[in-house]
Amino acid sequence: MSGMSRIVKTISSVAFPFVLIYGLYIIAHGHLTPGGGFQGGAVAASGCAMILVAYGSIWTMNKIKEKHLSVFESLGAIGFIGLAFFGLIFGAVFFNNYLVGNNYFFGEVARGAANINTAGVIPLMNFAVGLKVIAGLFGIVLVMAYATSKKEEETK
Amino acid sequence: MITWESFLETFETGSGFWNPLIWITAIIVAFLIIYILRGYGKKEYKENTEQTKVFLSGNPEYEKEQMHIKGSNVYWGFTESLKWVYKTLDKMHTGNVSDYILWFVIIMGILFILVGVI
Amino acid sequence: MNIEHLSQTLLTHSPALIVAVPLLGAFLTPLISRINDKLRNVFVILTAGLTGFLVLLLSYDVLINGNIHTYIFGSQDIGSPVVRILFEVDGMNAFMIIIGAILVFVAVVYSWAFMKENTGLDKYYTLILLMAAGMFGMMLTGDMFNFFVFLEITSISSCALIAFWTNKGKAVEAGFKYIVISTIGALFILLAIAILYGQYNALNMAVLADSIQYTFLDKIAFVLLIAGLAMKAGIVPMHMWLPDAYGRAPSSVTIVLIGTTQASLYALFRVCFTIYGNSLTAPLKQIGSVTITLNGLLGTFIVMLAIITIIVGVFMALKQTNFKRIIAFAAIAEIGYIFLAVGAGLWALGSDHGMMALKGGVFHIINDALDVGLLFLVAGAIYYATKETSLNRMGGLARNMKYTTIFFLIGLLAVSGMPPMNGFASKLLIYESIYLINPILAIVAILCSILLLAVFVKVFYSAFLGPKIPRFNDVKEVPKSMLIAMGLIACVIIFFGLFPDLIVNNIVEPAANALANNSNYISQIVGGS
Amino acid sequence: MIYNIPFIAVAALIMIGLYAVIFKRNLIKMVIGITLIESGVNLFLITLGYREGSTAPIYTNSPGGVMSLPVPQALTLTSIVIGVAVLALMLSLIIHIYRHYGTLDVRKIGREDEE
Repeated sequence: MSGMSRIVKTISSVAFPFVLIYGLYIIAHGHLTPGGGFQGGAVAASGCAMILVAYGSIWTMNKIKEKHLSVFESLGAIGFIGLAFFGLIFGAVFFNNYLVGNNYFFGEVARGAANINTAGVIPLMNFAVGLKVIAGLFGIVLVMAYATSKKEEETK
Repeated sequence: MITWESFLETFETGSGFWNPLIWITAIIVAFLIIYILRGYGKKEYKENTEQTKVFLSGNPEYEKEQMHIKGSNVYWGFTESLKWVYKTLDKMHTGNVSDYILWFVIIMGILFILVGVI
Repeated sequence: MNIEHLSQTLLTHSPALIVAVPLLGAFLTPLISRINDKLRNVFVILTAGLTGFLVLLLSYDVLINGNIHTYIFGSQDIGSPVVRILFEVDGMNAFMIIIGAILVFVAVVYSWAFMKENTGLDKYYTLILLMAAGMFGMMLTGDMFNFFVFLEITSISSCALIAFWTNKGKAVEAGFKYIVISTIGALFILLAIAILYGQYNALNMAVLADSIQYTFLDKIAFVLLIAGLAMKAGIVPMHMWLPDAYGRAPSSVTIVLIGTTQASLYALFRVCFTIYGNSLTAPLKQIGSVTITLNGLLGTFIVMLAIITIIVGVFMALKQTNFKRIIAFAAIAEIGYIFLAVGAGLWALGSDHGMMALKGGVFHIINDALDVGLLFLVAGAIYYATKETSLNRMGGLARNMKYTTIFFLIGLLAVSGMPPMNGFASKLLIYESIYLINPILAIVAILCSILLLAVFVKVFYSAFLGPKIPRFNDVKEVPKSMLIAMGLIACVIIFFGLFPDLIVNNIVEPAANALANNSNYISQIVGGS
Repeated sequence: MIYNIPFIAVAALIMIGLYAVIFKRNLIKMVIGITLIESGVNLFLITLGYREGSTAPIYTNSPGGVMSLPVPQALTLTSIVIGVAVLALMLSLIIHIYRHYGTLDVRKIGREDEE
């Protein structure tokens, strides 16, 4: 894939931040509303995939290396399992929600029903999963697009 | 707890028993007897003489690689005489994923009938 | 913190740690491999070693002291374990994780030299640790849906590993077949889990086992579970994926694949004996004066399938010329022996010789894993040294590879059930118990065992014996790490062979008891029985 | 009767999926069949959790009353995540297979002889 017309490129550049913000919103509110790490990550990764389609895989491959994405992916997974291990250290049980009821991370963001600080480690785990899903899904799409485009080049 | 004596116990199987340590002792004794008998062998055998050369009923010796019987030729007679079995088996192993799933569905159907769902 | 306290803490948390340590190691591996390759190898071996240590700690406590461990995630209160995700370890689970630990450790040690010349090794090690974590999860979990998740983790990572040599078309094709098979099997298992959940509003195995009624829907779920898990375990005629997957994967992957196959086998036993354990002996139908019970019906069917499995496995193995495919078909035959014993045990549930058959079957699980694993490692060593997979192009290798030949001989004797190896003890149990049920079946089983010996004698003759072939003049013995890995398994085989009574009394019997009697497993969670 | 329609749809989806896997010779179509089976199973899980006249199981600003079961939804979500991974893996394997054999016919792949 070698990229599309200028109109598509411009429109997707404009839409990309909104898609990304929406995905991050879903990740951050995963414990309050439907959504969570995977869903938000999938939304954000689809935004990245839109850029990939608009600009072509070779251009994108020059900007972001698949190697860096895999590092982010493992960081996300390590974050998730690390939080579970912290549960073992601080709360005496694996996966223990040792942060619940404390104000270490978020404080009182918004009083009322949408208070983000109600779930302890679950938002943190959502962030970790979101990071992993964004990096992983985008990595899959990127590598697949790159592999198929290389095939096209060969046949041409 | 595991004690040292439990290493030596005989393995009871209900109607029989099996003790590998006794078996190994017996095998060692047998090998000793074989070794002693071997000592009575012929004295005139000598290495690197005419005696140790390959003899193929007077035919010339082939190259080393041709002399070795290949893997697919071992048990040729067995596979040849059981050709009818292998024909059905080969027909079964098509190598298509779809057929693997078909077998799965068939077995599921048989189990359904057996358990009494259908 | 003194040693005793530490070991007590480790023991309490070991069910979770056995899964968590390989999982954490898997995701740390790509980061560490950016520093240094050797460091990564050492790290992976240390991870596998630590997991193995935890496994030994846990299974010693479960098997020798007879405790049942439960581990509830995320909460300290045991008050409401029913709604939580939990791990439950009784004799059978503890028995299975020993196999898994041995196989994973050996595979990791073996990979050091075997996979050295490949690229993408950080992904390889990540996937192999993920596969180990999934396998341990399958063996430990006490929750049906959790089991499905671990099953899928295992099958995804193992599929990627089967197709690791992507430059070979057949390897990719085998990986595709494996993922299709395992996904469809897993989806039907999920359907069954959903049916059970809809009926009893529970996903916990012990709660399900306690409340199962054997209604019409339960029968459907039962069939779906049995068929899906049997396909994953490789029963004829659903075995065809197995030679492809075993034969095309790198040897170090194959040995872990054996473990995952046996994890599915374990799940099959768990479903049969524990979840549906209460309805096994209930009368189904009355024809004349004969009462048909589920265990009799199912036992007969399983024995029939097992005999077909043994025969097909052995006959196909006799015909193959690819080294690893021969061993794969022999592995199918070995799984047939396990099923034969378990079918006999099911058929004669509760009686003495039924118990003996179960013991033989359970003992044969670990023997099969070790014997077939050793043979696969030898096949990998030969591939490493000569780059040949076909028996037609081998010969006279015993002159160059002395230790490998010895290890192959040990594996050959063990897999065909010759004394004094471990295969003999378990097959003796199986033959005797089967003989009490039907003498003809025992004769067929013994004949097939002899044929299995013939198969491996053929391999031994055409690969290791014969005149020295000039092409292999500069073939050398394989590197040390591979020899150590093979030696490790060979030592375990000989140990098991020399002290069968010790193994059966201390390891196998608790596992067989856990299978035959599910009340302890249930009462640990539900409370009172 | 109207409440049985989802279950009929589940059975139909699984049957169509199995048909596609067993009788279609194109690898891509087989993958489509597998995804059909998967959606059938997911639909079954979702249908199990539904209660008549219920609301979504969200406590924030909930109107009260009957809620549908949250557990089957969580299970479905997990199953979807796994499905995505499996789908990606299968498609990438198909790319590799197409590179090696130049065809997607299931009868023609992996047939080369090897000594």
